[in-house]
Amino acid sequence: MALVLASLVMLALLPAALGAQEGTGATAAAAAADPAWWFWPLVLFGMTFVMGILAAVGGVGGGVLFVPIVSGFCPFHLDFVRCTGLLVALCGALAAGPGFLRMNLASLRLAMPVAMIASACAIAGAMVGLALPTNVVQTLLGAAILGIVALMMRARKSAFPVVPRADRLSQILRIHGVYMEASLNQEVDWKIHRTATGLLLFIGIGFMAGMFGLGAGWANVPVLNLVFGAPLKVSVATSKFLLSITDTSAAWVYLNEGCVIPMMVVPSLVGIMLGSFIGVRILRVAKPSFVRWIVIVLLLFAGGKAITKGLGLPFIV
Amino acid sequence: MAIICICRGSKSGGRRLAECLSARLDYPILGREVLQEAAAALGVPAEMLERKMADRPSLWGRFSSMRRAYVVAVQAALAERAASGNLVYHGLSGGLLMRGAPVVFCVRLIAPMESRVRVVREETGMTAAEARGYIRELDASRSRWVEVMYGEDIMDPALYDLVVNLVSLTVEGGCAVVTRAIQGPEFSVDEDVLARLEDFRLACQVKLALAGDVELRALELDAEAEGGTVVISGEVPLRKSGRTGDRIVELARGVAGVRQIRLRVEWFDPYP
Amino acid sequence: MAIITISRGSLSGGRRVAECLCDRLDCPCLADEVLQNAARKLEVSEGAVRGKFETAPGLWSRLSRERERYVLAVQTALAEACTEGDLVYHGLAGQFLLRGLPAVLRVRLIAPLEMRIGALRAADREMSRQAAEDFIRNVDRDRERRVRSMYGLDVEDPALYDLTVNLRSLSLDAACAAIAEAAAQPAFRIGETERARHQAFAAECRQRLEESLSGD
Amino acid sequence: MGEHRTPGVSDEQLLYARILAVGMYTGLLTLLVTFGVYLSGAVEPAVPIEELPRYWTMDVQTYLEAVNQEYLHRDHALTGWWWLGALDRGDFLTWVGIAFLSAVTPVCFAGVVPLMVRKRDWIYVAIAVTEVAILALAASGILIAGGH
Repeated sequence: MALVLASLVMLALLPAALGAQEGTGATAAAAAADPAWWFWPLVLFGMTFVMGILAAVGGVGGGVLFVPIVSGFCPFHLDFVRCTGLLVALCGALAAGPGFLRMNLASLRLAMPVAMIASACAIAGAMVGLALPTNVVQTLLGAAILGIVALMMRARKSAFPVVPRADRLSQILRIHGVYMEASLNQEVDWKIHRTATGLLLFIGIGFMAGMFGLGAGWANVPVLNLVFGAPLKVSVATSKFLLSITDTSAAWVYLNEGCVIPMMVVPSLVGIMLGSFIGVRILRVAKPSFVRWIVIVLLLFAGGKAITKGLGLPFIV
Repeated sequence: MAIICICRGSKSGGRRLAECLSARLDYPILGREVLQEAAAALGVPAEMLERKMADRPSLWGRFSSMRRAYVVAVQAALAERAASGNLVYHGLSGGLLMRGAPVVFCVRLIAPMESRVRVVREETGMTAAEARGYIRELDASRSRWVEVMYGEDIMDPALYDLVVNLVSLTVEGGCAVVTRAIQGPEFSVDEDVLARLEDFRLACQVKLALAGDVELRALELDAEAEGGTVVISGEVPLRKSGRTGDRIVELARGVAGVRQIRLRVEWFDPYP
Repeated sequence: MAIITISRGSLSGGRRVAECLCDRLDCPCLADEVLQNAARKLEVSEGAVRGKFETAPGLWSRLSRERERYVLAVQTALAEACTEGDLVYHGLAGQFLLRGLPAVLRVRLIAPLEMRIGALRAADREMSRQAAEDFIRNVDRDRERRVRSMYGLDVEDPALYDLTVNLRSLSLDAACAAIAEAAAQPAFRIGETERARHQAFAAECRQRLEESLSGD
Repeated sequence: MGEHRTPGVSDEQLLYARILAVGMYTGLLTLLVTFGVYLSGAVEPAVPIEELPRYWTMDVQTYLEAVNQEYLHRDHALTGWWWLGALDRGDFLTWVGIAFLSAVTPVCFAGVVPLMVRKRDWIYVAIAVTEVAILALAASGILIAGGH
């Protein structure tokens, strides 16, 4: 069983690795050596399949992996990659949303004010991102990715943050909730504080999500958990739900700009969904901590690649 | 009274030391039988478990969750036997398996290569070079095992309470030294120590129950107990169904002796 | 009964264990006295001898024979002390100076870093935790380097000792009792043959020291 | 679905979840079906599949210009909702699924507004309406970024 899965992962990695190599070969060498039209979509499918697995096992949103890796190692233009990344993150969020909402893990009341701010800023971010020269966006993307890695490595989470008193704003908005906690065999009541600070932070988060086409789970969860003080479970689920709103607004901007190439979008979507389907099963046999390290190394690599590509410097691959 | 864990290179006289201590202190002795008990708890053949515990872990073995299940099972079997507060254990990595438990005394036995080679030659009739290679191989795979599973260096003296070198001392001498070392009040077993040992046993049983579940096996959940209250920690994917937490609690509740369960887990989002 | 050498990291409680052993076994307890004797032989100060042991050798002294002579002086002083019979030596490098000698119980005492930091801060209340940790790490590193360059060995290697005792869960008293038990083993009894060997060793050391001193 | 109700979950949240689930599944299905049509070649695409590698390396402006000049021959390059006019082409047909998925969220918000009005939860009505407006603004295509 373990061996089968391992070889499956290897098989999926193979085209990605091949693709990364041929990608630089193809761009560096003459266009005469161009592979057939189906080559890159297939590579994309393989890469996203692996990303789906990593996302599921390592708990890192597919969007965060998708944009830096695909833009770094495939010939696709960053404009299309960002849009595809947004759509990938959007679909993942849409798919998880109903379950989280029904289980009352994602909170609509918490998400709505946050989403209003984040989605407005995501639109602005998307517009700025499309107006800026590509190499600037690519460099900024690299810097953002490295920042995300730093955040992931020192992330400190709090299962049940202590919120002594709900603040005025959250009381006016009546943001509080309750969910069933099996371990305590009781319902956990939660409330939030520092609402204004948190909402301000979402201006930046929304902007970055729109600009780079990244999902923003890496930023949503810490802010919801550590600033607002929502329980970790609620933060994780609400963050996912939030993505479905933020990414929708940014996606429309990209859509209206015509950044959609279906031959990129659909293989990516199908790849990542199949990957996460397999990934959830792999979770039964592989350790998340190990995968977390793979993801961090991958992101460091992709971040470095994005910076060097943006600045026109040489890089290993 | 104490739980004496003997860690030794193969053919260094670990068994003789264990037998001497067991006779002198009148403690029960436990060796490889612990593997059989663990295998029975997991429902796998004992030979397979023995192999998994001894082999050098492969690349896949490093991130395979099954290996951890084996370790947890051995730990649980050992904790079960240690609950009374006196035991001489001379199996694999006792000190590391019993880490966190009270009144554990870890002894490492080292012997000069020549004497180990002599023992192997007497037992098997190998040539000196063969025997030397055999011992090196065994030592290397054991040390690799400890490194992979616990991130520790098996040679590091800081892991042990006492390292006995058999270059001048005899096994009987080592036995006398260990016997004397555990006479102090720090190894006396009172109500409190028994309660902590019981908690340790309980936590191991909970870990075993969780490690046996297909859904939870890979999550490497950790458990600690205090007075029957078990705290479970680890990283857990937040599924749409929301059932993972319930499943953990349900399994942990099924362990006899558990009074209360607290989940102190880090949830993460497994969806792309 | 035996000659016991105790090697320890700084602040590992070695002195107290040594004193406890001397009380229990009723034998002399040596450390600085050996250095003083050696200094007298060389006609230098005790600090100069200690300095040669406590700093890693510089390039010059690696080449010169000066350090060798200092080591020889300390070895001679210790060997002479051994001819008197049972003793506990908890000074520098005992396990190396008496290498190959029979009836010598070589003990290494170790303690967890936290415990040593606590001991240091208890002695010097002004010291911050970080400063204490840095100090201990520095001393350890120096010692490790020195032993490696002088003897080519790892000071932590348990194969160099008969017993390595960790004070993380053993009390000082228990450690002392266990070491005394080991010293009582027949392998460490000083009989006639052992005494003769000790005397021969001392004589040999003395002779080499004299050669070295007159060599200049 | 409704057989077991989690405690504390509000009506509007349940309604939102229900609309979301239906929308998401329909959207995904539409996307896959239209993509299948595109791949099968049943509907002639605007850009021949074999030619795609030439285009996806361009930035979006250049790409749209090129596609317009070489295949579509319209007055303007295709931005905003103008792709609706090119639904007879296989590749643009696929946009229907993508647009559907992107439209699920505003529909969900619009769907829960009446429930909130009934509860007189005016602040959240305002937020929901604003959210729909923001998303509609984004979708309208009024906001089009300047050129590179």
